[in-house]
Amino acid sequence: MYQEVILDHYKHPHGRGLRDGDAEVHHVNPTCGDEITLRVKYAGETIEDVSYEGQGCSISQASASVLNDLLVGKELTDARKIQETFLELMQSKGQIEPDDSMEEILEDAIAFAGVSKYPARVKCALLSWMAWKDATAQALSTSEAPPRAEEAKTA
Amino acid sequence: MYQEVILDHYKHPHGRGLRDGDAEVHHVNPTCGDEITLRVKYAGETIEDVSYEGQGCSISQASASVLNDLLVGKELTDARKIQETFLELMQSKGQIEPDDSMEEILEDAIAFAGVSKYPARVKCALLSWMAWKDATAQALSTSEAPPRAEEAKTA
Amino acid sequence: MTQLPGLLDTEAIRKDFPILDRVLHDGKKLVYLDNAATSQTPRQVLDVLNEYYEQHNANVHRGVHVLAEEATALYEGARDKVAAFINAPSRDEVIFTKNASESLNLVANMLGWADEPYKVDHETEIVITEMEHHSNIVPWQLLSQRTGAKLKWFGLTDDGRLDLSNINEVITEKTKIVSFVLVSNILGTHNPVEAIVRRAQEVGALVLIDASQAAPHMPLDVQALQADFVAFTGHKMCGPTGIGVLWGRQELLEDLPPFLGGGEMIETVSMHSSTYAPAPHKFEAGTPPISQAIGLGAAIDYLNSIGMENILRHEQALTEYAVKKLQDVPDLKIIGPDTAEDRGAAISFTLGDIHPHDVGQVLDEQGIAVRVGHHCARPVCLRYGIPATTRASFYLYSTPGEIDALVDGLEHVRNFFG
Amino acid sequence: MTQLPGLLDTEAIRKDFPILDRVLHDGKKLVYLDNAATSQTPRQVLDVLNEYYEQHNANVHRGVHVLAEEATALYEGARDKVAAFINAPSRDEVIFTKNASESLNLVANMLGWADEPYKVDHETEIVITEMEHHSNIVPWQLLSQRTGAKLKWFGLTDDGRLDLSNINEVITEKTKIVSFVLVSNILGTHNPVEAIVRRAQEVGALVLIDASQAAPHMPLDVQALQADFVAFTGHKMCGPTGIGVLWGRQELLEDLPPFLGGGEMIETVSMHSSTYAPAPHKFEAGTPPISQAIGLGAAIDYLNSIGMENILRHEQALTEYAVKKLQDVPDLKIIGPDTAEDRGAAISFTLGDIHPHDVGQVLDEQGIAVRVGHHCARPVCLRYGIPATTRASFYLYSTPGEIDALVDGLEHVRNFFG
Ligand SMILES: Cc1ncc(COP(=O)(O)O)c(C=O)c1O
Ligand SMILES: Cc1ncc(COP(=O)(O)O)c(C=O)c1O
Repeated sequence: MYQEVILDHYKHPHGRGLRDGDAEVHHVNPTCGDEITLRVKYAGETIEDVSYEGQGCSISQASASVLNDLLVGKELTDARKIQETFLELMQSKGQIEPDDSMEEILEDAIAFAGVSKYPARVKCALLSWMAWKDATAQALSTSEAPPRAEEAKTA
Repeated sequence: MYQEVILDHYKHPHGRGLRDGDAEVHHVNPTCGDEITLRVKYAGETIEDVSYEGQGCSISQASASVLNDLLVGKELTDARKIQETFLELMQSKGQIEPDDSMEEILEDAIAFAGVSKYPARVKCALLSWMAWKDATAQALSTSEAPPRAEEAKTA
Repeated sequence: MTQLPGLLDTEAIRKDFPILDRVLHDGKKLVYLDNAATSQTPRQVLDVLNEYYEQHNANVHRGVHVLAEEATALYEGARDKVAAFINAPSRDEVIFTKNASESLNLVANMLGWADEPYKVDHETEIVITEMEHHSNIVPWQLLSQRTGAKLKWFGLTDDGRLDLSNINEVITEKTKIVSFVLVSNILGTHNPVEAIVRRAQEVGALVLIDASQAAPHMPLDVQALQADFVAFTGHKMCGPTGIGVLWGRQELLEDLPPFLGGGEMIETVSMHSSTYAPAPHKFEAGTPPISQAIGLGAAIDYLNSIGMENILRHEQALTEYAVKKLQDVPDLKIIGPDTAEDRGAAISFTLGDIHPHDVGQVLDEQGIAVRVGHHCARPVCLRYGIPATTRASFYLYSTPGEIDALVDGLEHVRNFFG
Repeated sequence: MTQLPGLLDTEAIRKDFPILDRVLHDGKKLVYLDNAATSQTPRQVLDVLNEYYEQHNANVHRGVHVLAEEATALYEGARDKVAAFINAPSRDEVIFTKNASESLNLVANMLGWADEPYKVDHETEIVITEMEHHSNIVPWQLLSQRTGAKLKWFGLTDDGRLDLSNINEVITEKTKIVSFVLVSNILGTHNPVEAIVRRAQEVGALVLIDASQAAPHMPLDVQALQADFVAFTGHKMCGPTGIGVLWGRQELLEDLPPFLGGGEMIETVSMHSSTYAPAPHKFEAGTPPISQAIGLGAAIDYLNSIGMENILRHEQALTEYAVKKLQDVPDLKIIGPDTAEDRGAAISFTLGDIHPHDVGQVLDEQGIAVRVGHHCARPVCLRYGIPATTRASFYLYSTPGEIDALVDGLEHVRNFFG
């Protein structure tokens, strides 16, 4: 499960540190104590920044780093698609063999496929993604009514 | 365990029915619902009568009949000795092979030796004996201070 | 051999139960008719238990090592099996307890500590029935003593059924919870769920169904029952001892407070305060009965392999046969419904004046195991003015031949005490 | 092979534990160092469980048939074994529960519903410690929330021991109950019972000792401890899951109210009121964990055959060896006493900045099973400002070779994340 990519992100996290944002959330994984504080900054529908601080295992830390890589600069619609695809992969219990289209969407995050076989670690990998989802909901509800995920998809 | 003697006492109980007494008790065996109402009548230290009414299995009914046979007319000291010997036999889990001296004390009650192997039935056999002990304590406490069993034994 | 329509292939089934080969009292073959007290355990379940301890044993949840992950997957897999077995809308609605009694007490305690609208207090009423097992009476007596709530109950008709004639007086606007047995362990009566649930819903009361004598013997569908909680116990359905189940509707399990506190049921703990995990874990404090839950899962696999519909049909055939044969025994009186209609496979009876203890003992000498006493339902004995009953109860491995043996045994009892 | 004085003949002992032969991840032999979470089960215990189900399975008490009598004798025989194992003055003081957590909750609930002088209410105080397992924290938080009683606790010193310097302020005349762990499952600390009991007795408070991590590892004498209640759990001492014990002083068990209501715990039941059986049955509602109690009895036979003194000596030798070897691992910091003195065989540590989850995972890949996390003792992690620890814990079958494997494994972890 410790793919080189994961270890790289763990040792050299991308975009770490808290910067200015529209909303901040704090998420904890009660079973292992992993924690993350995460902020999102939007420019309209575009993700301008995802900044974070946290402590936890290599999987949760690397996952936050990958998230930052993948989502910053994306449109919300695309970001949601990435998040959902990552969730699907992580909940697959090692049953999904990622295909080309999945790899195209998830890029480095595809390295987490192996983690999905370890139920105890899936939550670690998802921690920052859940925090992002939550922070986004907050940021958008304070600005304007956000498009719902379903609508966004068919748009 | 169903010795002929036991069945005889069950079918033709001795001294059954409630008659005049110095004290009355009502005992119940909660596990099976066996019940007995028992009265004792003393003339000084002599047991003048033990009368009873009750419902229950053959073992508990026969045991009350045997008790009546054995105790009526006895001195309290001797009756206590019989009661204690019976208790000892019933608590022996079938380990005691009754000897002559025990047989002399217990007479018909020796037939209950086999019952002692059946933990669920020991309580049935003891029901009337416990009631007698209780009633006696009551009868004596209302008349005069009874000699304690220990003292009685060494007397 | 008597052949009845609907019987299972008991010859094959009995091979799965090593204990049924036991010989007692110098040569008497065991005739086990005490299935309402506990069922026997097939080797398929024992194999799973052994394999668990020999290959996978570990504490569950939060472990990152292989054994812990395997044990967790097996334990949570058992939850999936139970959920499917009772058609639960969600696996998270299945709580493992140690027995049905704990399941019933769990609900009583949840409601005792609940906030409105669930809270049971001195202004509210609790409804049970006169045919409940003590495990569905005493928890409510305790709750009523401790909260001041009024305990009410449905009485019984002379033929062993619930008397629902006064249902609107028994279940009222003050009723917070109605708890009743689906199939009585002493009378065998199968109760009319729908009428009770409908009235309970009318007044907004919760419904708890004690399915301890139902889950082992018939298909159980908690959604069709429309109850809020359903309790049952593993050892009566081919599972090991030490495992029970409480199913509860998700939103109730979310809203209601926890009962036992400890490891596994928390989200986060500090010395000053704690928050709780979502259900089902919220209600499973401490190391759960891991192997027992897995054993129950194996028992469910076993029952499913035979088919709950088939088991029901088998028992109905046996019950019909037994009710008829027993009624031919002189002086025998069935306590409970005396036809096979709307009843389970537990049949209580008295035999003239012969005390049930004596009946049971003399049957035992012939190798026939029945239960005698008040069967943890003493109010039923009081209701019918009897000290106790003898009860024969059947299961998927029971045969008409065993019923014949019982009837012969009862003849012997009559002669013996005649 | 490393030879240490006091070691048991682990080669012989390990043959009793089939699971220890397991091979993981293509050829890695299992090194099981998660014994504080749960112990493995010897075949002697499994044999007894199988024999029970294949020969004697029946519901206990009140049965007159052979199986019921055998099952009852076995179940009550297990109670005798437990009583002897802990030197209880009376077998009737031994209550079977489903796990230590239930035992601890049982005491909290008894006291919540008790009359004076035991009653815990808003004028009284409850004392625990900062190193308790969540199962000895949450029940008291719940009790305190529900009664208004004040919850207080002893803090910890930097070297992982109880800070008793303010004992007279913590335990006061208002204290009704002091509940603490004999041996901590996270720190390994063996606590000074005598000082605490003396002070509790001075103010007339009851004492409950959580012996979950003690009973498996050392001789336990409830009379010498002078406690009022002692709780422990079967699955950590070679027994099956699903069984726990609460020992309590007879007169307390007589005086205190019941907890779970139901079958077996009653004397007589009517719809209007019930009376309760004497202890221990008063506290054992419903069908008890029969086979699990019998399995625990078999586990006690097994432990006795080896000798609790010998097991203690073995573990002390291993602990001393492990503490030394671990301290040689760079960046490794033991959380808890860093000598083998007054400590049990559970050793928690951190390894530089490497998160325990990663430590555990990489050890697992080498077949080494340790536990990582807060070990159901999160306040300890908060106290020492760490998110979690890695914990290795030993038992009678553990060997110095396994400790060497752990140390090598940790080197590998360091290189991997280095
Ligand atoms: C110190 C301590 N107390 C209580 C418990 C709870 O035991 P159980 O999970 O068996 O209820 C444990 C183990 O988990 C423990 O280590
Ligand atoms: C109808 C009914 N309810 C509840 C129970 C209690 O089950 P347990 O003893 O497993 O807790 C039983 C069986 O004893 C029962 O027959």
